[in-house]
Amino acid sequence: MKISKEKFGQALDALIAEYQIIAPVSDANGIAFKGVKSFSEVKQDYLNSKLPPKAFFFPQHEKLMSYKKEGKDVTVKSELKVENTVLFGIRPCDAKGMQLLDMVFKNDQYTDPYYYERREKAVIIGVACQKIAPTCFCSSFGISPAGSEGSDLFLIDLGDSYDVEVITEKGKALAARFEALSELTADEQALVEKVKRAETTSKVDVSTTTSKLDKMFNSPYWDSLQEKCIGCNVCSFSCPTCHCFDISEEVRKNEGTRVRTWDGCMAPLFTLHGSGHNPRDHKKARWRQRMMHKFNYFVHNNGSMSCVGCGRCIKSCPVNMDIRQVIDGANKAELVVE
Amino acid sequence: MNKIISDIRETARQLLADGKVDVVIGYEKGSLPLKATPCFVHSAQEVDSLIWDETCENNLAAFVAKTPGKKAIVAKGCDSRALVVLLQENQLVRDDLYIIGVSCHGVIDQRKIGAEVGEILEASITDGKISVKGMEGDKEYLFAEVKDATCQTCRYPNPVIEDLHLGELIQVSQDVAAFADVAAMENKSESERQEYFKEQMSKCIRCYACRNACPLCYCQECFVDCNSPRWLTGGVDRAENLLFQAGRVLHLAGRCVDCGACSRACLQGVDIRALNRKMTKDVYEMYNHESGISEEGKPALNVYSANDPEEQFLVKE
Amino acid sequence: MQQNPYIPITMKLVKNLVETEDKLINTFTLEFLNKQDEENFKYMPGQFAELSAYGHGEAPFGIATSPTEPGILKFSVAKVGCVSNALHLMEEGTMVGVRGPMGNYYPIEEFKGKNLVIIGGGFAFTTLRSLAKYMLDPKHRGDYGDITVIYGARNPGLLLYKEELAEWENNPNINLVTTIDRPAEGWNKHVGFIPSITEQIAPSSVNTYAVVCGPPAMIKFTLPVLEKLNFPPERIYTSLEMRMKCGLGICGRCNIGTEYVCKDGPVFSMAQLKELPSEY
Amino acid sequence: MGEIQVETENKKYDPKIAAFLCNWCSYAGADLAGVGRIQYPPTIRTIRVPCSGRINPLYILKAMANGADGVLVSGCHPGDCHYISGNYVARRKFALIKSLLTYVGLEEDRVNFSWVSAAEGGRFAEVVKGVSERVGALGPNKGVFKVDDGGATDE
Repeated sequence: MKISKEKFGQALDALIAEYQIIAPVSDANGIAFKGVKSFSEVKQDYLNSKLPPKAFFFPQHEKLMSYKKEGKDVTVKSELKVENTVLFGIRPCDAKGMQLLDMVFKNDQYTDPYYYERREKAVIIGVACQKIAPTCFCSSFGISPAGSEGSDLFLIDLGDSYDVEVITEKGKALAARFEALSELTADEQALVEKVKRAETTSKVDVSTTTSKLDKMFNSPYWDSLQEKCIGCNVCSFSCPTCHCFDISEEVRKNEGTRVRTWDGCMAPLFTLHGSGHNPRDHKKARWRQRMMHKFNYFVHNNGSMSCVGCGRCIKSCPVNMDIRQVIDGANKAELVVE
Repeated sequence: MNKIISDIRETARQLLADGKVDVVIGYEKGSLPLKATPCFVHSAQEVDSLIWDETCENNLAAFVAKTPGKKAIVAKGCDSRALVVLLQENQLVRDDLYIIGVSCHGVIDQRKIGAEVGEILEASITDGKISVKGMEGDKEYLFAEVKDATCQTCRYPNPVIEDLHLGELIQVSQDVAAFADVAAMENKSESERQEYFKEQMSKCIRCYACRNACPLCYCQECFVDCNSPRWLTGGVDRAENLLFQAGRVLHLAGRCVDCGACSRACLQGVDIRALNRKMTKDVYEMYNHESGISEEGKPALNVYSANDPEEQFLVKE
Repeated sequence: MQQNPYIPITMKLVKNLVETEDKLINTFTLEFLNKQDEENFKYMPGQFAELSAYGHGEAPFGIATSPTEPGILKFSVAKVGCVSNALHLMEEGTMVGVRGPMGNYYPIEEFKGKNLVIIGGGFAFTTLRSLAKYMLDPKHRGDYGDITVIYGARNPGLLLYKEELAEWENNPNINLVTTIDRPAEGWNKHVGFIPSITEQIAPSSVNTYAVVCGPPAMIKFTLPVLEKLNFPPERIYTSLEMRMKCGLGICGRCNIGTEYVCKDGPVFSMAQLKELPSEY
Repeated sequence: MGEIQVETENKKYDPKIAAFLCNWCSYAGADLAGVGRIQYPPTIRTIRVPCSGRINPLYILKAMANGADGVLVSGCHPGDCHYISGNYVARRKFALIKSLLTYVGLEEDRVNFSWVSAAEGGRFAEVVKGVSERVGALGPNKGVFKVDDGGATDE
């Protein structure tokens, strides 16, 4: 089924009263997901945002609770705030990334209410990639540039209209509010088929990576790998699946808030004990953790790799650490016989 | 250019084969077009990966102290200035360091190219011309058009300290108004400047790539990581971002060698250099000091004169 | 556990006791404010909780009390960072936040019908006290065989829970061995490091589990001794420490390989640890 | 510190000013102002530092982040430093701090530096008066550095 962009825009605009609408817009700094007031602000022709849309469920800086001290007493209040949200224009890699984050924020014992309540009140409208960048390698992970996994509604751009595919119940409820859905023409059907067959040109073979990494904890590979890394957090911050955070307090006199902020495994302080001992006291250990977490531990714990091939870390790295090469290197690394 | 590359490789081969150094820190071809990446060569067999061209944008001095053993480093002008400051501050042992000096015409600002042609698919550099194939179109540039902003005002393209020089020296005119950009900003009104930096700071995501890419940010514990006192939260409030950037810039005042590594490392395109350049200008004008240009002397803020200017900052009373 | 696992319950600090003579370790006794909180806070020996010193932050500490001691929780905390410093300076009567209980616990079901050797060094004795206290409870004592506690510190003044130790000394239900590193005036018990004292005591490994907690060096040298005494790795348990923030297995810093110490630990058997990367 | 009274002269706003005073000169100068019952506005919150050379730029930035409307830093006159050269070294820092803060758009009068000796009680009062007036005229800290929400202070 399809809907004209004009009608779609009107339908989206009509949602403003009930939802905050997040969509890709173009600013001085490139493409960013931001709140929009009207569909006309939305950037139509874009590769992907510079920073991943995870921040709408897992903000870089968020209040968990606040407290007030009076003498020896204290009162504590939750700061959980949730809004109905429509995320429009999410690319398949990022939609899949959110599915992966879901597994983190709800584990076998706990559910993170801050993430989950936002997630539950959000509808994700995925849009198939019109163009594929040289750094895109999502096909390596079985994600396609037109993959609908993780989206509630999935659109394919047909020029003046969108092909609409309902993926989930949430998506169905939203689609019910679109009028004027019509059948695709044969040409459009062919276009949809073509878009769906698209693959990224860049691919890495990850078929053996997890089992290889099982045996690589003590590999000398990590020694050479980490040399040029400067240990900043830009790869973690620009990653749609990185989720590590820090909890700290912001205090003003007798009041304060407990906040959580993005953190990253590349920072030495991340694992530093109060005693001064640091189990990951070298960049080598931290890079190993990054790789192992994404391509080994996460697979063992959640059954999937924690990388979606969006290529953001490749583009953002100041020293051109290319995760594709890192995976490749691990695949090829010789094993030390112990 | 090719002669320099073969000379770099040959020098590296000799140094490694003779056991004079354990590692050569240089550049190799990166995985993206117009992007070189730092490269650590440990054996004479690997030297052929070393390259040298206008894409070698990282400041390798940042790696020297962190790399164990005796090392050789391929250094352009700004790298060498950073090495000088590091030596002045006793962060390096000169005897453990072999500096392979190369003169630098400047590096390419790929961001500028990317903004015009989209994601860069392919690129080649021949005779000072850069042909780029991008997702949004193809374009050919003269090198001067896409030279990084830092390099346009560079006064030290030749290494100021080196054990060996490869290639020819580069002459630059020394009479350029080197701080035109700072002066232009100074001439703006207070509110214009405020607005400009507010906008810049609101972009910062505090990934600390600028700090980590900086050859002179080597504090064991950076003030942003200190938890007692907590100078900063992990938050991304623009005022706090400015506190971070201003704190960092003040710590670099009189030390910064204006290599531009911070700005190039910034994903978000924050104009960090605008702050550093202001300090560089002030230090130059007030104390007649340029950091890292000679091994003698100390960073400007480690010394003083009884006649230092003070009128412009003291209260009127 | 509460619905929102990030919000602490409020408890009252009723006692802030200087525990050791170097004044670096205090034991805090916290009192539940109401029955509901206490009922929700069902814990077992070996679990930990995140304590909030409001205005300073939050940090994880092992629970030193046993569930058989109703109404209160005790924590023995060394003064090392922001939060522990603030706790040390706290006046009695102040309200603190508590999140928990978190993590797993010593396998007390598995221990049933078995003898137990509890080996502790320095201030790592907190959750071991909880364990000993739990098993010594008249309701549970019958479930377990012989209980031997080997506990050491650098000098007598650094031993935790001195009153309790004195009581155990004369308690026929428990065999207590205390030791200090170097001879000290007035000390007439064992002198020597834990590994050598363990070797000397040579507890039988037949039908016996060992629980070892202490500084890394102590654990490192005690394990070979236990091995020599024929304790198989699956019958040696320990409790690990890690930097933690959320305590919920989400924030990503306390993992050893696939296991999150906050959620899947802190109690591990040596057999489990042998399967994990040595990154702790 | 001495008796303090505000002169009410169309004052619109009472600013809060963090005053970092060196132990040997300016703090003693402030003391002298107090002993001499010289009046000046109650706007400053004094923080005694061993020497103006001890001032870390972050002190000034953090004071502003935590909501101070202005900052006053005062040390011994150049040449009179108890530690011989502390204030000479500080002087270079101060010049750069002032210059950078003005550059990023902080109002010029918010951050102030002065040299006040132990004998200059009257002058100390003058300085505080002047600074208070100028900061007061600027009104509340508009937030170039002020963090609206939170601000991780240790109490």
